[in-house]
Amino acid sequence: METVFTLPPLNPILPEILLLCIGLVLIGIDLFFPRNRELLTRITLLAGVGLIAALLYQEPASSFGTMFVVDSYALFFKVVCLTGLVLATLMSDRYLDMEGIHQGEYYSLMVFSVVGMMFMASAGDLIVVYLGLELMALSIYCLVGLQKHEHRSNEAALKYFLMGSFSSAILLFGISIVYGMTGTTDIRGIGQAITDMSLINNPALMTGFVMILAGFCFKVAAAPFHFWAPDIYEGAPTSVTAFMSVAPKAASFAVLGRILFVAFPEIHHHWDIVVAVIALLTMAVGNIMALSQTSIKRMLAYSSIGHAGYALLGVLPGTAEGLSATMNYLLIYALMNMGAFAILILMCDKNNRRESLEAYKGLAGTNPMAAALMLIFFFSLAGIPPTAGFVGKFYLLKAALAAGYTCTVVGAVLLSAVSAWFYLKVVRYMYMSEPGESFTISYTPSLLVVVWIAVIGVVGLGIMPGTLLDWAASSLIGS
Amino acid sequence: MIPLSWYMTLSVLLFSIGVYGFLVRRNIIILFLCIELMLNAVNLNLVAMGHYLDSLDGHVLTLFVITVAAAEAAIGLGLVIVLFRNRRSVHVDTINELKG
Amino acid sequence: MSFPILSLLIFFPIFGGLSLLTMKGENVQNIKVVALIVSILELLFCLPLWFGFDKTTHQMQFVERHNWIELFNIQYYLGLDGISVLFVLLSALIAVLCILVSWNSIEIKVKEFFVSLLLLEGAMIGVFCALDFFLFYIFWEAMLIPMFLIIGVWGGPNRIYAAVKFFLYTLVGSLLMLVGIITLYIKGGQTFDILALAEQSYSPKLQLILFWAFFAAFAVKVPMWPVHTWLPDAHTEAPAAGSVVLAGILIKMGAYGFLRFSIPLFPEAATSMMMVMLALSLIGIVYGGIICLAQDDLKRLIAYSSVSHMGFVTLGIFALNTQSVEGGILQMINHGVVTGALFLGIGMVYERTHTRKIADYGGLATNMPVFAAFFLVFTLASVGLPGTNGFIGEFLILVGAFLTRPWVALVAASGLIIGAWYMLWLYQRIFFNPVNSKWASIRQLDLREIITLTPMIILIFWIGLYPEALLSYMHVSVAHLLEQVSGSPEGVEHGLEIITSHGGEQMIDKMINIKTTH
Amino acid sequence: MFAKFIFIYCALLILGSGVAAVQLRNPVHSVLSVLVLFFHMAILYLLLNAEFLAAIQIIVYGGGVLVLYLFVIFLVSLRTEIKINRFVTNQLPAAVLAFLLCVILLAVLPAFQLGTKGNYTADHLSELTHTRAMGLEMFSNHLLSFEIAGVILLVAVIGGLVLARREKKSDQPEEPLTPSSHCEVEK
Amino acid sequence: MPTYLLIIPFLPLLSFIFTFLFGRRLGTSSHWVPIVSVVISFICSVYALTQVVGGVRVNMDLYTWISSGTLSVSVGFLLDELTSVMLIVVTSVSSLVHIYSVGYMKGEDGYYRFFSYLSLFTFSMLMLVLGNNFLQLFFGWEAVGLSSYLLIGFYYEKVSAADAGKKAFIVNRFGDFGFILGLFLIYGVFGTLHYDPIFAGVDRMVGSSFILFGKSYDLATIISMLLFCGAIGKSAQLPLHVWLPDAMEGPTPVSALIHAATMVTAGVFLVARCNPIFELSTTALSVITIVGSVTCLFAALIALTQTDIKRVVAYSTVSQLAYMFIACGVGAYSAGIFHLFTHAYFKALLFLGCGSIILGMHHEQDVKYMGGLKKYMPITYWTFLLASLSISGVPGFAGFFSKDEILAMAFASNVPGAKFAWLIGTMVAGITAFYSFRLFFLIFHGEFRGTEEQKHHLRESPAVVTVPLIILGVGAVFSGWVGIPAVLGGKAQWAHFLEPVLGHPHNHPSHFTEILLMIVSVGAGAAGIYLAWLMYMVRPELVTQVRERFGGVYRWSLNKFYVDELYDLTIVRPMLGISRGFILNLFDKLIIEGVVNGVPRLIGQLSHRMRKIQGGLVSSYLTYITGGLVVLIIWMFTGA
Repeated sequence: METVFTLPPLNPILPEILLLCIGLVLIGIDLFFPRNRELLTRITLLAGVGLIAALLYQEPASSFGTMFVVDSYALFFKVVCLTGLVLATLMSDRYLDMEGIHQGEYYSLMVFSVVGMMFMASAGDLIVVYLGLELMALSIYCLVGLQKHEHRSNEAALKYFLMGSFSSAILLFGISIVYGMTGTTDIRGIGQAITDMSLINNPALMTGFVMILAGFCFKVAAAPFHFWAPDIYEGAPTSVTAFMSVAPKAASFAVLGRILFVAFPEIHHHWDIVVAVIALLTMAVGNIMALSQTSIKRMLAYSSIGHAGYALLGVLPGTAEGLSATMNYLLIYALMNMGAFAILILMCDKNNRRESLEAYKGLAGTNPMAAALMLIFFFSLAGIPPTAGFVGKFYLLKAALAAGYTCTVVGAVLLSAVSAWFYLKVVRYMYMSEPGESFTISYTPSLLVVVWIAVIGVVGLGIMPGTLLDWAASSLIGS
Repeated sequence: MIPLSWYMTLSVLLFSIGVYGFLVRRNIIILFLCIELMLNAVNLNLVAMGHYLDSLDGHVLTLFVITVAAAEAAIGLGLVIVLFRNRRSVHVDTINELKG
Repeated sequence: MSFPILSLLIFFPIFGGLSLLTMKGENVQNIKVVALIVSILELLFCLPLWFGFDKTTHQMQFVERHNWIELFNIQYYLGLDGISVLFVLLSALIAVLCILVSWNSIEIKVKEFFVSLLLLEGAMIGVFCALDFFLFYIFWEAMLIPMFLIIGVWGGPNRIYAAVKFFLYTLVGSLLMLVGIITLYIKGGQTFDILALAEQSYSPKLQLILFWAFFAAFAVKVPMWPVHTWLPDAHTEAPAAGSVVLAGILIKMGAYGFLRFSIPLFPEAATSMMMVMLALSLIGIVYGGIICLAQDDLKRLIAYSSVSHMGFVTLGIFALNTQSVEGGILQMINHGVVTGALFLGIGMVYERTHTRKIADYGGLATNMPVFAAFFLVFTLASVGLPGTNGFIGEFLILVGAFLTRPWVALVAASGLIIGAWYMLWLYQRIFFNPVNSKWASIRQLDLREIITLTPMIILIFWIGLYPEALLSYMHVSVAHLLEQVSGSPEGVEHGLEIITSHGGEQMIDKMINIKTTH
Repeated sequence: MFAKFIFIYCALLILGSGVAAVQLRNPVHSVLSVLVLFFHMAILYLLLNAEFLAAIQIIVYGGGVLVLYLFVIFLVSLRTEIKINRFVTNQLPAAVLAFLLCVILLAVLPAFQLGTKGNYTADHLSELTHTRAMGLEMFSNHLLSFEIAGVILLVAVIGGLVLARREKKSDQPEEPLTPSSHCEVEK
Repeated sequence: MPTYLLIIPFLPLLSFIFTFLFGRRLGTSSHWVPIVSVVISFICSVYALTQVVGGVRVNMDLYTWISSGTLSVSVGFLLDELTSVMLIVVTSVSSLVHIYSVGYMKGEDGYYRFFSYLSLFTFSMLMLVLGNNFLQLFFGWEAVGLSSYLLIGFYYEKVSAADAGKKAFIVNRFGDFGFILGLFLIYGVFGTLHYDPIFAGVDRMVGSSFILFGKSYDLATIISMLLFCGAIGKSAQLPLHVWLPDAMEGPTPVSALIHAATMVTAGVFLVARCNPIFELSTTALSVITIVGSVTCLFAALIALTQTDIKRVVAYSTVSQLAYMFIACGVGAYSAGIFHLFTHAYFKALLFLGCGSIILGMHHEQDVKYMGGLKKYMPITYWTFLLASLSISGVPGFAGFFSKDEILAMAFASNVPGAKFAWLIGTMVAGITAFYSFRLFFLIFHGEFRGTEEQKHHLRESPAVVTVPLIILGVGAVFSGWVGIPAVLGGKAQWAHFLEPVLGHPHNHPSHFTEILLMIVSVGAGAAGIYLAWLMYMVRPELVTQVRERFGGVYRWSLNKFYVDELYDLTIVRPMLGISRGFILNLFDKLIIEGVVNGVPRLIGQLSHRMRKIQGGLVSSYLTYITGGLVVLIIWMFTGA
C-alpha cells in the first residue's frame, strides 16, 4: 500500500515560516558576523514590522486539517505578540549593552518564542497548542537565564523552568483525560464531542478541564498559579521581563480563549464562577501585594498579575463581547506596560540599575520628560481616563456587567482603586519627593521610539479608541 | 483484556508520586526526574487511551511529549550547570534570593 | 451646525496648557502671563453663553453631537441647560482668579503648575458640558490627575497624604459610579446619552441600586457626611489655587451630579431616598458646623464649613421642590464664590505669614484694613447675611425644605446659628483682638490681589441683591427636572400639614399645596 | 490473564521504582530506579500494541535523557545530599496534598467514559504495524506538530549551547562593557 | 415711587459706600457726607410724615428680589403711619448722633470707618422699617445686626469689644432662628411674604393648626411665637438679653443710636407691625406680656447695682423695652410705639449724656470714680436731669405719658398676665426712678472720687456734643406731648394717628381708674427718686447697710443673676466640648478617619503579610499551586 503525502497549503502558515527563517538567519548572522548586534536588531525589527503589516492583510484560512487556523482572532493575537517582539527588541539594544549580555542568540530565541506564540494563537488542536507552548516556554527559559553571571537571572530561569515543567505536566494530564473522554485532540472536535456524548456534567471531564485551565492560568500568571511571576519578572533581564509580561501572556490568553470558547462553551455554567474567583483572586493578589514592593520591577510584576485578572474578566462571561474586550485589553496593556518598562530601562545605567522605588524620587525635577511619560503610563495602568487603560478596563467591565457578573465587577473595581494606590506611589515619588541623586537620562533613539509609540498608543487609544475596538470586536473566533 | 481503568489508576498513582517527589525533594536533578515521572504517567494514560480509542493521536502526542521531555532535559540541565557554576549548589531551597 | 463654542471652551485651556509645556521653564514671567491670557480669553469666550442662552426652554443649548466610539454608541455630546450653564461661567472665572492668586505663591515648577491648572479648567468645563455619560466620566476622572498633582506637588507639609487620600477617596466613589453607568447603559437601551437614558424607566430595585452607586461618587465629591474626611486634608494642604478650585468648582460636581443624573434618571429612588438624603444633609450641616468650633487651623475650619454648607446644598436638592432646588443650585454658585473667595484670601495672607494656625493671628485689621474689609464681606456672605448671596441660597433652600418637611428646616436652620458662631469667631481671632506684633510690618494687599478679590465681592452683592439674574437661568430647567422626578413642576408633594377645623371648604390658599383634613 | 499478570508485575515495579526514585538518598540511585521504571513502562506500551513508542521510550528516555542526567549528576558531583536531609521542610503538607490529589483523581475515574472510537482498530494497526501507522499519522495529520517539535529541538540545542557555554569573560564580569571591549573579546 | 422715599434709605447707603471707600483719604473731614445725607434723610422723613398725615399711603415694589416658583419677594417700600413714626425716630436720633460723634469720636483711629458704619446702620434700619414685606424686614433686621456687630467691635483690638460684637450677633441669631422659621410658616400658609396680602388674610388662620411630629399647634400662636422669638433677640428680652449690656463696649454714640433708640426697638416694631397676627392668639399675647414683665423687673433689678454708667443705662434700656412689649402684649400697640418714640429720645439723651461724661472723664465709665461733675459739666448735668426725670415718669415729661399709657392699658386688659404686668410695671417704675437717680446723684453730686489728673482735665464737652444733648433734651421733655391722653385733657392724637395700622386697644380703663393708676405709678416714681436721694445724698451709709442686709440679692443683682455664667456653662462650654471632644476627636478622627485610614492600613498590612507567602522557595510555591489545583478540582467535582 502506497501512501501519498500531500503537502497542505502553506500560505496560511507563511508568516510563521518566515519568522522561523528569520530566526535561523539570526543564528547564522550571529555565527558569521559575530557581535554585530545592530544587524541582529535591525533584522528582527524588520521582520517584526513586516510581519505585522503582512498579518493585517492575511486572509482567514486553515491548513493542516484543522490543526492550524488563521482567523482574525488568531491574527489579532499574533499582532499583539509581534508588537511585543518589536518593542522589546527596540528596548533590548541598550539594555543588553548595559548588562553585558553578549549572546547573539538572544534575538533568535526571542523570535523562536514568538513563533511558538503564533502557533499557539492559531492552534486548532491541543497537540499543536502543547508544542507551541513548549516552544515558547523553552525559548523563554533560556532568555530568562541569559544573564549567566547574574545569580538572580539563574535563579529566575531555574524557577521558571521547574514550575513551567510542572504546570505543563498538569496541563498534559488534563489533555490526556479530555482526549480519553472525547477521543480527539481537535479543539472544535472536543466541543462537538461534549455535546454529542452529553458530558456536560461529567466530573471526570471537569477534572481534565480544570487541569487544562490550571495550566493556562499558570501561563497567564493567574492566582493561585501566579507564584512564579514576581520572582521571574524580577530576576529576568528587564527587556525580557517586558517581553514576557506582554507576548506570552497574550498568546496564552489566545489559547485560553479558544479552548474555553470553542472546546468548552457547553460547560460555561461550570467554569464561569471558577474563572470569576480566579480573576478576583488574581486582581487581589496582584494589586495588594504590589503595594508593599520596593522594587519597581517587582511592582510591575505584581501589577502584571493584577492585569491578568482584569483580562480574565472578559473571558469570564463567555460572550463574544467579553473576549473582544480581553483582546483589546491585552493590546492596550502591551503598549502601556512596554512604555513603563522602557522608562525602567532608560533609568538604568552601567553602574546602577535604579530598580528601586527610591531611585524615582524627584524624577520630575531631574528628568521631567521621563517622569511625565511614566506618569501617563502609570495612570493608564491604573485605568484613569483619558488614557487607553481606562478604555480597556471600561470595555472589560461592560462585557462582564452585560453578562450579569455584577459582584465580580464591583470587586474588580474596588481592587482597581487599590491598584491606583501603588501606581500613585510611584507618581508621588517622582513628583512629590526631593531627588535623591541627580542624574540625567540619556535617551537612545530606539528607546525613544518605544516610548513615543507607547505614549501615542496610550493617549491616542484613550481618546480615539474606535478603530481598535472595532477591530477587536470583529476579530472573534470563527468570524 | 486489561481494563483501561487499571492503566489510568497506575497513571494517577505515578503522577501523584511525581508530584509528591517534586514537592519534597531538594535536589534539582531529582526534581527533573520527578517531572519525568509525571510525564510518563501522562504518556501511559495517552497510550492506553489511544489504544482503547483505536486512535493514534494519543500515541503521537506521547511521541512529542518524549521529544519535548528530551528538549526540556537539555535546557534544564543547562540551567543547572549555570547555576552550579555560580553557586556550587543544586539545592532547590537555596535558590530563594528572589522573594517577597 | 453652529459654532462649537463648548468644544472651544473645553479644549482651549487644554491646548493652552499643553502649549505652555513647550515654553522654557526658566522664563517664569512669560509663563504666568500666557496662562493668564489664556484664562482671560477663556472667560471672554464664555460671554456668548451668558448672553446667548435662551432662558425660556429646558432643552439643551449650544449642543454639539458627533459619533465618537460607535461600537458602544458613545457620542461626543455636549450641551448646556439652565442648571449647568452657570457652572461653566463660574469655572472660567475661578480659573482666572486662581492664576492671579498663584502669581507669586508658586515658586517651584511654575510651568507645570499652570499647565495643571489649565488642564484642570478644561476638564471641569467638560464635566459640566458633557451630555454623554462616557464623556462625562472621562472628564470627571481626568480632573483627578491635575488636582492630585496640584495638591501633592505644591501643597503644604502633609501634602502627599492629602493628595493620595483625595485621589483614592474620590476614585473609589467614581469607580462604583462607573459600574452604575455601565449597568445603566446595559439596562437603558445601549446608549450613554443622558437625556435618552432619563426618558427610560427602570424598575424600582434597579433604580435604588444605581442611585446608591451614583451616590458613592457624588457624595464623596460633595462631600456628604460621612464621606467628607478627605476634604479637610485636601483643602488644608492644597495651595491657595488648589483650595479655591476645590471649593469653587470641584465639590460642586457632586451636587451637580445629583441634579443631572441621580434625580432625573432615578426619580423613584430619589423620592424614596429623599428622607435618607435629607437626614445625611442635616447631619452634615450640624456636624460640619459644630466641628468648625474645634478647629485651630484656618483652612481646616473653612473646609469643614464647606461640609456644612454643602449640606445645605444637598438638602436643597433633595427637598425636591422649586425653591429648594433653585436655592440649592444657587447655593452651589454662592458657595463657590464665597468659599473660593475665602480661600483666595487665606492664600494671600498665608503668602505673607506662612502659618495657618488661627492662634498665630490677631489684630490683622489694623495692619491690613483693606484685606479685613474684603474678608469681612466673605465672612458675612458665608454666614448668610441678607444682601449677600449666601442668604438667598440658604433662604430658598430652607423655605423649600420647610415646605417639604418642616422639621428638616427646623434642624437645618440651627446651622445658621453655628455658622455665625464659628465664622465670626474665626474673623475675630484673625482680624480683631490685640495686634500680634509679628505682623506689624505685614504687606498690604497689592493691586493684583485686590483685582483678584473684587470680582468675588461684586458677585456676592450682585447675587445677593439681584439673584434673579442667575435664578432666571434655571427656572425652566428646574421645573423640568422636578417634573421628571415628581410629575409636577412644583416638586414633590408638600409635607407641611395645616389643619383647618372649621368649615367644609379648603381654607388655605390653593397656590400652596397643603393637605387639608377636616 | 497473562496480560493482566504482566500488567500487575509492571505496575508494581513502576510504582516501586517510582517511590524509590523519590525516596532514595543518592541521586544516582534515583536515576537508576527511574531507568527501571522506564523499562517497565516500555513493557506496558508493548502490551498496548505501541511497539514504536516502546522503542522510543527505551532509546530516548533510557538511552538519552537519563544518561544526560547521569552526566550532569557526575558533573556537578555533589554528593552532599547523601549526607544532609534530602527533603525540603514542607514535606508533610506536600505529602498530604499529593495524597489528596491522588485520591481525587482516583475518585473521578469511575466517571470516566471512553470517547468516540477512531479508525485505528487493533486489526488495522497490526496490519499496518505500529511504526508505519505512526509514520503515516505523523507525516499527514500531524505534520505541523512534527515540524514544531523539530523547532523545539532546535531551540533546545541553541538554548543548551547558550547556557552551557562557558564564556571567556565570565572570570572578569567587572570589566567595563564598552562597545570597544566587545571587539576585543572577539579576538 | 416717590423720590423722597427713595432718598430716605438710599442716601445713607450711598454715604456709606462713599465714606467706606474714600473716607481714609478724607481723614478728619469724612463726617460731612454722612451727616449731610442723614440730615437730608431726616428732612425727607419729616416730609413723608406730613404726607402720611395728609392721608397718603404708599406701598410700592422697587424690583423683584427673589422669585422662585410661587415664591416672589420684592424690594419695596410701605409708607404708613407706623413707618412714618419710625422714620422720624430713626433719622432724627441718627442725625443727632452723627453730629454728636464728630465731637465724641474726634481723633479716634478709624474715624471714617465709624461714620461709614453709622450710615450703614441708618440705611439698614430704614430698610427694616420701610420694607413692605417680611423678607425685606429680615434684610434690615440682619443688616442692623451687622452694623451693630461692627460698631460694638469698633475697638476691635480690645478682646472684650470683639467678643461683645460677636456675642451680639450670635445671640441675635438664636432669635433669628425662630424668626426665619416664622417666615417659612407664614409663607407656607399664605404663599407670600408681603404684608398687605398677609394681614388682609389673617382670618384664614383662625382655627387652623400646624402639625409637627404628630402634634398639633395653633397656627396663629406658633407663628406669633416664632416671630416673637426674633423680637426677643433683637430687643434683648429674656432670655436673650445677654448681648445688650456687653454691647456697651461700642462707642457711646453707638449705644445711644443702636442700643437704645433704634435697633433694639426693632423687635417692638416687628410685633406692632404684625399685630393682626398676634391679635389672633391670646396665648401669644400672654406670653409676650409675661416675658415683658419678667424682663422688666429682672433688668431693673440688675440696673440697681451696676457701677458702669453705660451698663446701668443698658439695663434700663432692657427694662424699658420690656415695657413696650408689655404694651404690645396687652394689645396696646400704639402705646408700645409711643413709648418707643419717647424712649428713643430720653434714652438716647441718657446715653449721649453718659458719653459726654465719659469724654470728660477720659473714658472712665465707672461711677465709683465720678461724683460732683455738676460744676464741671453743666449742660450735661441739666440734660441728664431732664432725661432722668423723663424716664422716671415724672408728670409732664415724655416718659410719663407713654409709661402711664402702657400701665393703664395693662391694667385694663383681659390678656392673661396683664394684671401681673401692671403690678410689675408699676413696681419697676419706682425701681427705674431709683436707679436713674442713683446714677444721677452718684455722677453729678457729692465729691469727685476720681484721680487728680482726671479732675484736672474735667471740662464740659464741646458744642458739637452739647447741642445734640440739648435738642434731645427738648425731645425728652416734649416728645410725650403728642400723645397726651384724653384724661389729661389731650386728644390722644398718637393713638388716633396709628389706629389705621395698630388698631384699638382691647379695653380702655375708665378715666377714674386711669387717674388712679397714674397716681400710683407717679407715687412709685417719686418714692424711687426720694429713696435715691436719701441713700446717695443724705445718708450714704444706708447703702452699705442695705447691701449687707440683702447681701444675697445684691450679689445676684451685681452679677446679673449669673445668666452669662449659666449660658456659658450650659451652652457655650458643652458645645465647644462636644465639638472638640465628641465630634472632632471621637467621631471624626477616631471613627470616620479610623475607617478611612484603617482600611488602607489593613490592606497594607495584608500586603506585608502576603509577601511572606511569596517566600522564594519553588517547593512552597508548587505546594500552593497544587493546593489550588486540588481545591479547584474538588470544587468542580462537587459542582458537576
